[in-house]
Amino acid sequence: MNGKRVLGIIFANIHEEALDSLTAMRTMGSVPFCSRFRLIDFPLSNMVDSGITKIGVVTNANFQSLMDHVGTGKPWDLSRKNDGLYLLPPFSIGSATMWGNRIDAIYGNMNFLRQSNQTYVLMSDCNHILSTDYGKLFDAHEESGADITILGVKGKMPKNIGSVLTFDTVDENGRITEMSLDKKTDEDVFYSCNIMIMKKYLLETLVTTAHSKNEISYQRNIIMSNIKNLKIHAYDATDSFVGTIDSIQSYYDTSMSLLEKENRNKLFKTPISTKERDDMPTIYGPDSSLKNSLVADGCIIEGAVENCIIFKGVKIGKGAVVKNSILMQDTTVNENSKVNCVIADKNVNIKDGVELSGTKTFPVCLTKNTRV
Amino acid sequence: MNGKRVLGIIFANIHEEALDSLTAMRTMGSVPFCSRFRLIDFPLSNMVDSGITKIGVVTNANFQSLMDHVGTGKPWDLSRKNDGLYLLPPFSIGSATMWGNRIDAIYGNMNFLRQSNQTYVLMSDCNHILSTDYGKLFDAHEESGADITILGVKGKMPKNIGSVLTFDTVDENGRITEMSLDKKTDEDVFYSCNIMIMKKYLLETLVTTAHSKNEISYQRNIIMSNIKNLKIHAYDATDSFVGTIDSIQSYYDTSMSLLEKENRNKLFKTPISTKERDDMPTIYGPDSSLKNSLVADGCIIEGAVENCIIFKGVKIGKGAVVKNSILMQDTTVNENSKVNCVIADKNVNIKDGVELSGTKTFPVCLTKNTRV
Amino acid sequence: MAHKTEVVAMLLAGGQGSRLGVLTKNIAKPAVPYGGNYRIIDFPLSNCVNSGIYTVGVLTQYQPLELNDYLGNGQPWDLDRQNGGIHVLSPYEAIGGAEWYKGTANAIYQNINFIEKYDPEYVVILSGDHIYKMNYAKMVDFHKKNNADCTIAVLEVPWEEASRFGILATNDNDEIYEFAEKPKEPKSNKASMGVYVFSWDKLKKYLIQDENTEGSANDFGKNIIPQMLESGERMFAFPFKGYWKDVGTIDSLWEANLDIINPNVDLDLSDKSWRIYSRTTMSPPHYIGKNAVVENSSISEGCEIEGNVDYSVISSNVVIEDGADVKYSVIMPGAVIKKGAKVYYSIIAEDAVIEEDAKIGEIPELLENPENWGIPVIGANAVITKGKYIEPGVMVKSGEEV
Amino acid sequence: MAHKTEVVAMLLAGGQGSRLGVLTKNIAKPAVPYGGNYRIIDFPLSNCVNSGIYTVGVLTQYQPLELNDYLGNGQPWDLDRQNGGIHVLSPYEAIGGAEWYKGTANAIYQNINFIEKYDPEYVVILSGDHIYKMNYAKMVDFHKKNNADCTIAVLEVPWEEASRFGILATNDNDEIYEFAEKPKEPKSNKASMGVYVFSWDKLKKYLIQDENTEGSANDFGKNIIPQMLESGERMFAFPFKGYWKDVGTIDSLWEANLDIINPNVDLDLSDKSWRIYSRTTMSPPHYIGKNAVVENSSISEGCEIEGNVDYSVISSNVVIEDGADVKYSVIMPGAVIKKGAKVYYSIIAEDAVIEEDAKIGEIPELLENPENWGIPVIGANAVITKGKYIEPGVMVKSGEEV
Repeated sequence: MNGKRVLGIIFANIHEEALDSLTAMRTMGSVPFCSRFRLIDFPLSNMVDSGITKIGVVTNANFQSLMDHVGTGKPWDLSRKNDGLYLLPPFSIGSATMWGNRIDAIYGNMNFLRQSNQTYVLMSDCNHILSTDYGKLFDAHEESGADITILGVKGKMPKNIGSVLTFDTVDENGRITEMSLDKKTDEDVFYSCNIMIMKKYLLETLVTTAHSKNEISYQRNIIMSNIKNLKIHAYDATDSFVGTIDSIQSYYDTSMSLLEKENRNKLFKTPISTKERDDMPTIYGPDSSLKNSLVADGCIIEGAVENCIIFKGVKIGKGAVVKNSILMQDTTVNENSKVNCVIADKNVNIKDGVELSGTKTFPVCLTKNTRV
Repeated sequence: MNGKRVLGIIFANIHEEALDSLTAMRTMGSVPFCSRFRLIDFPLSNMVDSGITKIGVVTNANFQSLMDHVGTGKPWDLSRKNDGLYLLPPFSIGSATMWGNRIDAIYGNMNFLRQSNQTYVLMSDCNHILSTDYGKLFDAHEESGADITILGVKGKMPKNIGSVLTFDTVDENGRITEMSLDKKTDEDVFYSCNIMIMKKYLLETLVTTAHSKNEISYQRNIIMSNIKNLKIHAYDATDSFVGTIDSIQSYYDTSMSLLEKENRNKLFKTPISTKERDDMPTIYGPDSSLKNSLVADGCIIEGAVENCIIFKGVKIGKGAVVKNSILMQDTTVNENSKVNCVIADKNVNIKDGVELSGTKTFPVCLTKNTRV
Repeated sequence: MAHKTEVVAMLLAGGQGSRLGVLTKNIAKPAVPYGGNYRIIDFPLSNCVNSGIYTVGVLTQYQPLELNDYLGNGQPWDLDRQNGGIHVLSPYEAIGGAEWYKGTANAIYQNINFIEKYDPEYVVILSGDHIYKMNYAKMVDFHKKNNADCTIAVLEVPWEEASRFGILATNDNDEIYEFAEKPKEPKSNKASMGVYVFSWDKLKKYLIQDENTEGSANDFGKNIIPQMLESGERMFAFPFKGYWKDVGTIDSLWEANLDIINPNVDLDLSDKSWRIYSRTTMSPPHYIGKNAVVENSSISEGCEIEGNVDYSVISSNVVIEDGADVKYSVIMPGAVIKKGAKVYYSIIAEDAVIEEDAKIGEIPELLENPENWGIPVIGANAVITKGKYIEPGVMVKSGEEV
Repeated sequence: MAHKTEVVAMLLAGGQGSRLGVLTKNIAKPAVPYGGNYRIIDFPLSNCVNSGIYTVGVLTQYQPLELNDYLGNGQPWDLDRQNGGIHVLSPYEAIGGAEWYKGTANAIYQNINFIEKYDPEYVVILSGDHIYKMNYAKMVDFHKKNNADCTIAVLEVPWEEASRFGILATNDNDEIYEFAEKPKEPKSNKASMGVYVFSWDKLKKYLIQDENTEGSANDFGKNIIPQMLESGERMFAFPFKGYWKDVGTIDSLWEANLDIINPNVDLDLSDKSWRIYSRTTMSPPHYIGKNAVVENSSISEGCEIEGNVDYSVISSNVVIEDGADVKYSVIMPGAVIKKGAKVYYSIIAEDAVIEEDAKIGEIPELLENPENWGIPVIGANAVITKGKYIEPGVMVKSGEEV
């Protein structure tokens, strides 16, 4: 199936509550990730790579940073005369207010759906970091004759997010015959990443019906209740890199997992595009020492760094020692300070000689612009 | 003064209430005008022509059509990596809610102001259609050493708009020494078009102060009350074409005034850019008859048209007679209907043989998608 | 930058178009205005974009300035891209000297590196002198389905005209077994439209082979296609139906222009699902004055019409003054027809000025000797002085004052 | 499209740069990688944009493919514009034949039409082989203030080196009264940087005059400037202070690269008010492994570093394996240095592969005969086989396997 026939919808705000201070002033989609990206870069790049040319980004409040980041859409080649990138905030049309839930949000953007001339719609949230060839998903959907195909992976049940579907029984054709919502289990499950494809008219119909009945749960009222009426298939993406961000802890763990080469190779198999900021290369000073770390451009490293994720423009002074930490854009760690198991948001300043330490299971979070 | 040093701010929503059904589902800035433009095209084009490279468009609700129209900013060459066009809707940052008044709106976008590296700020509404060389305004502002320079024109007092300033006394240097708000007079006055330039830090200071005092009238609390403290100068733009849209009636009259060649020559002295839609040329059929009318591309005219403003994609059937009317995009007047003094919004359909007639002082308005 | 791209289009825009005389004195043929709002190249470019082909190389070596300027960054055609987009390819100097494009095949040969950057499966070869709407994606699908090495778009022409075209003889499954350039006794009425799809690996092989063949004209029609046929490659004819017109001569350009206002011609430019894009001039709407009489014509934005216009195509920003009379003519952008001037069965190029009471051309029926009939062409920026008569068939050079 | 534009910049990117040897075998000099994240042309282009000059013509006739591809639609430099923007200008064929660019002045002469479209007051002439940050807007202001016809940017060089440059003698108010190309006895130490501002009407006059002068080399330095001086035009020297380096030789290119990590050199690439833009490769962050030792070096995104790096510039997507040792070297994008390989005082071009235990270059102090010292250069895509030693000063051609 040609990606041109598929409309992409990205929900930029879903599950923000799970990330606490990281989403206090930004959408889930604009959370910084892996030294130089933001979470929305992954669904955007995957969609564009599969040939999708029109993408709507549904957002509620706090979308300034998202708007700044996706801008005109140029980094993803989505700055187009026809199709391209559409930001879909609330209050943009008379009937649209803040979206209360996913059904609301889709219903409020029904005009956008109707005015798009694609046949299919692919929906994705931003909290599953994965790099997968959606083209294969499209082909699987077309070949199976499914009404809806949902991408899932096998692994531990994500925590801290509401409304996680698990595919409990899948028949030999890939059709899901039994599913559960928010299953309590510590065993491996086959769970939904909330990335799904269906015909656009089907989504329009399902959402219009659910809205008219004042139903509020997309998962329960649209997916689960139609398990008999519709052929809902599972697409297994377990062989892709999948990181599910469902808490500060899983944000930290997923970030750190990219220090493994194998994970990087999977996630960056195809290039992930992002907004560039034209930094110079990172400069390492005479006494710097770097071990097992990922570093973006524009840093000046004069201290010691181990097991860290370092974003653009970070400065680490002489004698400073930073371990097991995530330092976001333009954060400065001044001379002789000691930092361990810390997540520092943008533009944090850790003063000379300060010592800060969390643990790997309880990283200390510093909010944007904090001076410590 | 180089336009690069000036930040542009356009208020897209101001005075919408005056336009009634034309702004029911769109901002003032996206009201269609003169066959192929929208009101915001004029301030945008004037700003870009004067060398301004960064423009913020402040908007409240109903900004979907505005977003569709200005899109990536490409038609105005504002799709840039640095600077360019920024849409500033409410709810985009944590502290921003719906803007209650102009002071609110500026205060809510204080970050945008602060993060811009321009020295000056030029503010404009969308309801004054004019084509003027802002470069001259910048030069006048710089040479006079004024704190604020406000562009005004001489003519009849606009009606139906709140908060119109008049410059009652202007000294020999151009400094305004007396002004009034909403003066009741039928005589010619020198009134403000609400286009003004000042240093950016001055605007920041004035608005922050007014906001902290819970003041709500930009005109009264920021301009009038500072007439002694600040050098507020008037810049006379009477020689430009100026059309003030303060009611359906003035929308109609201003539109019709462009049937005069002299007015068109003034207004289109420099090219006004707009979003293109790639229509074919307008085709005139064998029995068509056109008199004294402005017509955009993409129409098919087979009837008789006189004293009309015809937008893109309008169809006028055989035997139809349309006079003194404004027909917006994709409106169809079917065979043998008679239309006089009508303003038809987008995609109106007037059926075979229907007769519709207003008067020049009371044009009949048909809302978008009406079937008559 | 250069991602893998399934289909790359190469548009041969190089021809000087000498049969268009004064119209191509200063501009490349594909940049010649057409149909009021367009230039010829808008058609293949819009076809590409509407077919989902977003990587287009435009090959030109002749007068590229205006063409470059018109194409700009490709934005009007939605071809301002980070990946792919539009690229004007002029000849360049390599170590060991430089070469101008020798023939159509050589032009592609010299740009093999450009094509290879995109690692395409298929290359579509187009020319810049036809007016038609065609879905190249369907042709590529046809090519794939047939597992073809080369597919040539063909149009059925009247048998009596077949000997003017490159004629393809095919068997029942559309496979080509013979190609004849302007055959005296055509074996079929399927004429090549000059639109080719090649599997890139095959085309590359034949381009290199042809380049190394002494005495080859390095031309698709004369060399590549016959050579591929001879070697037994899988070659298919893709049948096209619909409007298609070569605009390589003054007469055909004039005729093709008037076709846009001819209700009997199957060329729908208002089809929203297949828009023809063009760079517009940011003009105000056109104005039709109080005494104007406009019938059976097309008028573009920016015009000021006070005179009479009948069965004509009036491009953007044209001025037709009071009492001027324009019939069966093509007026290109920015031309001015002054008071009382008459323009009949003519082409007036960009920014030309016809002064008061001048007369260009004649209505054929009124000619004493109909043998002398022909479309007069007034070149760009030319000025026809007051009262002057330009006879049918005469060409006035660009910039001349007559 | 072409609005009136006060200043148009013309960048002379045409030189084959033969002194850069294998590095410019397949790419034009301005497209040679520099400083980890950049190519040489990023400097004049970023200077233009930061100076508010948004209309730039890039003149090239030599190997433009990679340069074209790198520049693309100009987006990385914010030069993807509807008006102005970046335009690569290759020679083209006009009626009466075509001509390659003969000299720097002829290259501009052939593009007079391009410049005229913008109706500029001033034209800035730049070259594509210097690394420097300069505000051309200030130079244009200086030009205006002096009511000059031509302004030449000058740098004070050490007196003992002055005879290697074009030297300008000026009076107290910076007016030039003499220009001498590589004078034996320099009258001043003000060296021309090859950056000119001309009032366009004057430049145009001299370009046309020079074109009609039999035997002229059609060169700015040799013909246009001396001729203007002789005719008594107002010519001024604009003093420049700061980092400026010609990168026209292997040694100077190597040196200029290492300057970015030299704290004693006045070249600040982190200045946010004067960013140097470049087209990036969309790579992940770079990774520094558990056993890597990285000191005094710059490393770009996409690298995987497991070995030792000292005093080197490592461009994007370079792989340096475990136990490899890189010192005082410039590694261009995509190169691979395998296990145990040693790279000393070298330039390794794009995508070259240094196999295990190979050794490139030598530390000067360890050389038996220091006379033999020189920077070895490994061309793009070349492969140095396992255990092979490439001596100092040796050049390995692009694509070769040695």
